[in-house]
Amino acid sequence: MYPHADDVIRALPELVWCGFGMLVMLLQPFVKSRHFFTGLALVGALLGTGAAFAAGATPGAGFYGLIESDVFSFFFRLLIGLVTVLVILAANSYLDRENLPTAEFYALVLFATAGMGVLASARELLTAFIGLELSSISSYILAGFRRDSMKSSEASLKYFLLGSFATAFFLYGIALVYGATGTTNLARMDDADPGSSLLKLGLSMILIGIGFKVAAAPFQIWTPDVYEGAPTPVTALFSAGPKAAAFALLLRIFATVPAATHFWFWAFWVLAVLTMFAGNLGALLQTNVKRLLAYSSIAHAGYILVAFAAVTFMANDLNGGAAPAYAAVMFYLLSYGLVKIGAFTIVSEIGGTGEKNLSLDDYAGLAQRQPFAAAALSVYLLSLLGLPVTAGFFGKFYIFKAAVNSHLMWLAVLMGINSVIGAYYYLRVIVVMYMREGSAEAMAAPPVRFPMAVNVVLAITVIGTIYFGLFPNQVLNFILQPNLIAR
Amino acid sequence: MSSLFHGGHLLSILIFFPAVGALALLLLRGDDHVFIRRIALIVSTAEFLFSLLMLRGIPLNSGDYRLVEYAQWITTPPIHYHLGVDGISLFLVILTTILTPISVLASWNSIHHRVKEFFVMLLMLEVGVVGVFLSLDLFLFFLFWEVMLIPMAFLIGIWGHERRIYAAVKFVLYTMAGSILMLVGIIWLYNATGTFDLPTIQQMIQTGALVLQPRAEMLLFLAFFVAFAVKVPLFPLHTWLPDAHVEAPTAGSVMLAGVLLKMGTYGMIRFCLPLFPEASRRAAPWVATLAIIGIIYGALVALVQPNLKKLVAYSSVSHLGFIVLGIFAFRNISMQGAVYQMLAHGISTGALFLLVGMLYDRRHTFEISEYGGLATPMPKFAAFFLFAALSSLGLPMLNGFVGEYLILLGTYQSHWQWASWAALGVILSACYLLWSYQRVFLGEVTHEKNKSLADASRREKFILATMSVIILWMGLGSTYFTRRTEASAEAVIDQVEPQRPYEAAAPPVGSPMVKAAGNDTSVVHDTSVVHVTKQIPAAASGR
Amino acid sequence: MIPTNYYVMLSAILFGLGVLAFIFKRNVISIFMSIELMLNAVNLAFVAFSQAMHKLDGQVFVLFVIVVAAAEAAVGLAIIIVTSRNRQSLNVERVDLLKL
Amino acid sequence: MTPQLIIFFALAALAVGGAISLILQKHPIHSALSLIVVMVSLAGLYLLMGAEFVAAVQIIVYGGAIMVLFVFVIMLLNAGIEEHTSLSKLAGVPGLLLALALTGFIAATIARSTDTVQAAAQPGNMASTRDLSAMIFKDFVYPFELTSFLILVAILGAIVLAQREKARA
Amino acid sequence: MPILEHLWIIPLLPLLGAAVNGFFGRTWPNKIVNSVAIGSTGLSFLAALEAVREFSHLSPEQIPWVQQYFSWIEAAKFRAGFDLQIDQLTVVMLLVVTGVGWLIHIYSMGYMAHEGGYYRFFSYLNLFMFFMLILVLAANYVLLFVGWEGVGLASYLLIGFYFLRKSAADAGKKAFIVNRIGDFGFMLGMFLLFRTFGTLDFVALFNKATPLPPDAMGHLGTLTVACLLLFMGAAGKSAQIPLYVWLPDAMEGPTPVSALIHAATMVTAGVYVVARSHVLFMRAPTAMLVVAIVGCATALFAATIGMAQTDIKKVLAYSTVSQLGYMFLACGVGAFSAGIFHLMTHAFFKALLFLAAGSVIHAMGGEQDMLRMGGLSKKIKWTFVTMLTATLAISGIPPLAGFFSKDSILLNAYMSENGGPNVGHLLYAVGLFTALLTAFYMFRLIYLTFYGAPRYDEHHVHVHESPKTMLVPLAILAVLSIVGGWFAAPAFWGKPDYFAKFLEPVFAAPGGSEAATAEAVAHALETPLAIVAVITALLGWFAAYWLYLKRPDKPASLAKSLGGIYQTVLHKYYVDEIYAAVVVRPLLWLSTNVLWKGVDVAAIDGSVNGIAEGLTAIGDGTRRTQSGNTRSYAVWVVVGAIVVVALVFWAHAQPVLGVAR
Repeated sequence: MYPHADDVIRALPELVWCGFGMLVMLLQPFVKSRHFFTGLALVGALLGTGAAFAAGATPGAGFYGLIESDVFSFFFRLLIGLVTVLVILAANSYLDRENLPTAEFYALVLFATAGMGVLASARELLTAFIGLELSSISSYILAGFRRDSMKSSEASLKYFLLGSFATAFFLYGIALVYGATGTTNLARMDDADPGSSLLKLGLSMILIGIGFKVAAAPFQIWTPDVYEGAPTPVTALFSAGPKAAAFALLLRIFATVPAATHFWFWAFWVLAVLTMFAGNLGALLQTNVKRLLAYSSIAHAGYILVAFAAVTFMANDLNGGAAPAYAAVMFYLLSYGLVKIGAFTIVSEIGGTGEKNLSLDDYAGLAQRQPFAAAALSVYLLSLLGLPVTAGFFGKFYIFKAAVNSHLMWLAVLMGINSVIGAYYYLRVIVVMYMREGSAEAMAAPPVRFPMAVNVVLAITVIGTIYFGLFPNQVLNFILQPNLIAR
Repeated sequence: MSSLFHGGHLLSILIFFPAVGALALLLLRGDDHVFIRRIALIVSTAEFLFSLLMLRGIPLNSGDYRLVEYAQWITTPPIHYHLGVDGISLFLVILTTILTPISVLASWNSIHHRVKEFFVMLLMLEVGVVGVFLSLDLFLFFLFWEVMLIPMAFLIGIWGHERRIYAAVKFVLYTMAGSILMLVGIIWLYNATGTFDLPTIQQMIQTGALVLQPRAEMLLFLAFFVAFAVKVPLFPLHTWLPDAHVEAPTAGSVMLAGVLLKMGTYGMIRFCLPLFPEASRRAAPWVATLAIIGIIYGALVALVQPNLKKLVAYSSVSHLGFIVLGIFAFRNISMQGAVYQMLAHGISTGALFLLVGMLYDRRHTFEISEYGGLATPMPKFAAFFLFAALSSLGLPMLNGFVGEYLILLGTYQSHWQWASWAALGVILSACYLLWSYQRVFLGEVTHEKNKSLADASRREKFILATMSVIILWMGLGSTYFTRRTEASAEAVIDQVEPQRPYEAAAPPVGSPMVKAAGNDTSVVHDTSVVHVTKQIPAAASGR
Repeated sequence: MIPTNYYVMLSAILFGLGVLAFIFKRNVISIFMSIELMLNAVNLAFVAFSQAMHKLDGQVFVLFVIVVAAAEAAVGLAIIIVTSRNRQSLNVERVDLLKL
Repeated sequence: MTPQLIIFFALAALAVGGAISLILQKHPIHSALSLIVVMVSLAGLYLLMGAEFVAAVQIIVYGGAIMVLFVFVIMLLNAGIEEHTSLSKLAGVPGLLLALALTGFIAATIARSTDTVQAAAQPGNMASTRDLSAMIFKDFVYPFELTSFLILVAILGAIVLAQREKARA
Repeated sequence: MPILEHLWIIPLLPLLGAAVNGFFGRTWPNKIVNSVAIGSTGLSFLAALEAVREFSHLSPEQIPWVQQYFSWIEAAKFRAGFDLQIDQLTVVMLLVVTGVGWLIHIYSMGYMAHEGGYYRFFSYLNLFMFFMLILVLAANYVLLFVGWEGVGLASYLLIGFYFLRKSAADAGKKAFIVNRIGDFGFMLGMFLLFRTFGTLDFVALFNKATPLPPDAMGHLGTLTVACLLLFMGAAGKSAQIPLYVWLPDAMEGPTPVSALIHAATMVTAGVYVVARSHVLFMRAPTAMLVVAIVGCATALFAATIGMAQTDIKKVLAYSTVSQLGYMFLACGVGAFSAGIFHLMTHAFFKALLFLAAGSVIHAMGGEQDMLRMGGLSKKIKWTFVTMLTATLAISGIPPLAGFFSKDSILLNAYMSENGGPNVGHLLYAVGLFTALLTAFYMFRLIYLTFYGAPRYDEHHVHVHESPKTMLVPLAILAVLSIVGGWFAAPAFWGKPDYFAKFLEPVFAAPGGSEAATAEAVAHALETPLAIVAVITALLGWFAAYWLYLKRPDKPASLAKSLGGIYQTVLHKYYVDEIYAAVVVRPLLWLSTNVLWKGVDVAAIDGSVNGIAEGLTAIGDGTRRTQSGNTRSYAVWVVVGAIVVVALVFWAHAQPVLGVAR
């Protein structure tokens, strides 16, 4: 009987997410209650995340080696599931406020999640491509979800056009790799000739496609616009989910295709530097908090790329020298995901109906109006800045460590410089919140009451950020298992 | 209770007790200011008393780390919660814990808005600073080093004066720029050694288990050194300091000058010298040059400041230059002097900032030209000010003298040129302090507003008297301190430049002066002499 | 006998023309068409490789790509409709509210 | 020159010409027609290679369904002649040069590549539809199922985005 | 031997007095303040006397008598103890300080009776006594330095006593800073000594130095450098060229302060230090020569300025500078005991001069300008008599104290062969000429003040004699000014100079036979030189008499005929102005415009801000790539594609490893 039960279990999280996506859609005409769908989607997301445990308990390749259920995919499924859960919680009040259809929204979120899950578990390029498209197409729609908003539809259009453009590159890369190796299955490429120029070209094209997804400069160009235009909870999803999934695919390619790492070092080196600077310098002058966080996302992608440079550098180290770099990427994605979702959630709530209050001025005196929100946002910003007692600190620390480990001193130093530049604009937000007085009417206005779900999101992210900032151990040890990625 | 303090957790308590206090404050209602102040005072005073308990744990002439706490914190990479105190950190911690209640008292009436947050920040700052001084794990050290930034930035940024935000941001960016490099250095060191544990690395370097290439060692040294130099601040990295000081509230300035700057010099002593002895030696002439420039430069700029607080701030640049010089002269005497001067500067400059803050409370300006003739309306205050100024300019029998003297004396032993240039600072410090004292306190009262200024209040008198007593005590009873710091300081020097019994190092008397100076360094490097090397206790001693 | 290279070269040229079209078209629909052109180029490469290596999976990929292209087309055109509704313009250069 | 080669060059020329026409045409409908030309000529090439099924799908789905959709939308939106703006400085000569450079590089790399690609394409009958279906439903059943979700998403998206709101303010 | 074992009592008493008055005196009536201040110094004086009595019973081996009380500074091999020491030199200084100090305290009681801040004054004065006693009792250089700086502080406080006057505050500050410049040298001297000998305790250090051979003449050996550095400190404290400028300004302080600190005790500390370090100086002939020349030059230089001053205290101030120059001259030619001798006699008569001048000022209601005095001899007889005594003493008229001490110095200078025979003669000649000037300006002072017609408004100024509390100290000091020199009188009869003999254990000359012949020569020269000196002094006296009593119109015309020279002297050779123009103002300008506004603000902050602005500008540029135009974005993607492809194809070399592991 094909497919086997094991195959299904190994793909269970994605299937659950898709299933619940369908369920939501199916029930949409029949149930009027908006919150029902929130609950349903939440259940779906949680079940899917739970299914990751089942999948994790059944390690091995599935569907003739198209996907792989290993520790690596388990980690990313959990991460993606967590992101989705948080986004669903955070989006609820936003959808109410903006009077947007809930069922469709959640269905799309769940489908996107499934797509990311596929990316994280795929071991075959075409499957990965389908996963990528699943999450991308959902993302295009989600970005334009506020369809009567000029900005939202523009974001959607730009994302769609450029995303498809990049997807074409990605696909062309797959074709070339296929031409060079005769297969699209990563596991069968281990004997690929690293000198093949077709392979080089194909891998480059794939990198372009993934680089676009993770917003590596100069492919970062879409990010600020799309992040700004998309509905804020969707932005939160974008910044945490697809990025993690795309990085996951990249990591898996490195782990399984030795030939892939040969040529990529300098590409990552340069991309990392460009990305860090593009993000941080671009953010310097931003006065729109949402856009500022978008640029910050770019910068952080740059930091992660530093770890990738370390990965590619150390990949030839037979003693598993690249393991800390993998760990750095993964831990960073976790810490960064938590923070970004929390931060965008606050931006979403402060933004109010129609996302009016996005300017830095709207945050003036926030500490006095809404001390808890300000404190939470400060925690996120400090984590992004990389100060101790936050997860971001360890994230950055591990990346530094990975870089230094690979003797990439210049990269580490450049990253250090970027951290300092970054510190400037993160601090600026904190400064505005704590040290500047708000306008009279803003101070007089009653404080925005955060709904319960939002508070839960904030609590989870803040506690998570600080917890991982104090005890990164478990996560790290988990990542550093020797059988992290099946080969 | 007592077993708690005996049982080896004293240092943890010292670090986290203020945090608990801060947390308690957070839970309080924010509008009862008196109550909040009292709680803050009680917490910080209790912390001070706790810190005194350390004295029992430190025997004289012991260079070991004592009261060690050691626990695994993070397994990959192996990061330990490793605390310990030795002679050098002992008094720095006590300095911190005594300046905190004094800062609380000093802020009693001058902080009116967001009182609760203010004291929370002050206590959190204490957590960071005490942590820095007590950490024996490089990572832990870095963690506290960074943690301390935020409360300080808030103190400046929220409760500061007109350009507070600029100053706060500048402060953080400068420090971060330095410390990021240090992080890279720490990691590099970890890569080379496989551990973050300071005593272990020290031992590896001492035993030759770890040999760094000269270039690598120099880069590592610089990575650490720059971070510390920013903090100190060493010329030309000092420009954040005047801004930060001028804009900070009194308590912030006191803590900043009193202990935060010492973190830089402490770091040099604790890390730069023992970990990178060869690089330290090679860098010493450059560092010393910068230190000397700082001494003279800081003093000259202080001389012409129209702003009283900025003047004191620049005087810190000058004074800290002495400390750095003392450290990098690699003589036991100068090192002792540097350690001592760290404490002395904390007290005397702290006192000056307190005084300036009190003036500000009355007139809301730091401009010297706004004052003049204050000795008439406020004689006691003037007396306190003079006393603090005298201590700062190094009058013998007050605290400033001992450190400065030892630094110069020690430095002179190996580098008479350095000491000679640096000693110019002694002249200049008299110039700027006495001149500013004259312009503020002497002469006729020129401004109408100043005629009716109140003399020091009881609270202020209490604060100032406390500081004065410490100043005097430190000036007279310096041996109480130096006997406890001696072994640790010598242990540091032994790793850089082991020193023989004094007499042998003396140049032949009657030899030409210049030649004698030239000889001296070669004498020091004379390898035929058996070094009396002190063993640095392994980390294991505490485990 | 036509060397596979010929096909792949042709696909490369078509792909490049697609890129050019993407850059030089102003009408969003035309831009979208240039993406389709690029996907077609990919398909050509897939089929060529598939034939060259006597492997079928290349052709399977083509089918998948076509499906994906169809889905993209549906969504993309919907997005284009929304945009043109909001802006009354199909010129991509006029869609620049989000910038800097 | 074999006849096959002649056919190849003819179809290739047609395809490239269609692509260039796509770029040069001012009206989207003309561009769409040019694209159809490309697709049809590609279908011819598939046939030339012996991939009949793919060729059929190409004509039916691509040339038929998708392009019809395009034309439909062009009509729906009443798209006229392309407005010729040049707001983007980058997308002028630099864009042209860069794109040509990229294309040239890719083409050159392929031309110089010495591996499998050099092997002659075998027009053969190995591509039986049965084998194809076996592959789709066995080896690639997972992505195949996923494409169904993809289409679902597409439908959902079309509904969400293009649907006129009931009560639009 | 109770006091000898508790030497600390001697300085501590005044400190207690200072503390009690300082903390509590503000609200107390003057009487209590008096009793505390005078009581404490009086007791200290008594204790000193008792200590001297006990000291006289010590056997020579027990001298110097060192008491270690506690370790003050310890670091590695360095130890500075709170150790007090007493030997013959200390005895002299101790008695002078406590004795004269006490008298001046008593005098101040009357002089300051109507001043505000009475408690403050006495507190400072006691504080001064404390530090001065520390200075003379110290058994090592570091503790000596405590006293050294401490008296500087007290001096600062007392000069600035009338702090409402800007000039007073300025003068105090100037005194402190100029002293600090000297201290700079002093500290470096100490450092060098420590480096050389490993200790700064007098006994140990001198023991180690004794066997060393002297540095060659003109050679900057360690000892010479150390001595020169020490002398730099001494020059600051004792107002020698070029650091003398503070002393005349210090006259801003109340007159008793001038008497005590700026005439009798503190300013002689430099001489004391040189004498104390004689072991070193004896081995540094170059340094000795420098000391002698500087002393001599200062003596002459200050005397010339003194001739033109009209402020009674200023005259005395320059006179003090001049006399201090004499003392250094003595030390410089190796006649340490002569220097100390002059120090002692000078303490008597110069204190007396100042106190008397104070009495005059008191009588004149605060007037200090001699040109507005005249004819006071009748009205304030006691003051006149005592002041005349002191003038005779300072002018070197036998048999008053000054005659003996000055004669001794001149004799030794004449005999000095350090640096060549003619040097000694030159020094002698200059010294002699200075003696002439001394007599001249002192009698000028007498004639202007006490003789001639009154030049003040007699209706407004009610000249009155000072109270007993002021006159008694005057009288005592007058007696001392007369008899104070008689210790040395026996030298004229070929007998041992008692004073020199008393100090001999301290200054024991190296080498026996040589010293004997020198003594013989000295005795032969004694009387002729003395006669020359007396004649010179009389000449000076006569010149003053002629110019200021007989022909009072002459000085003005003389001044006119001298023109520029007179103006220069009147303006003290413009030294203050030169210092201001050459050092102070350039320094301030440099600090303000170059260092602060140039380096700090413009260069460092400017470059930091420049980096920030540059980054912002780049940031703005980065931002502008985000044009919002999708077509441009597509080009960026293409750019990225090219970058990636290019890097993958052409830059896949592994990077050079940063470091070996």
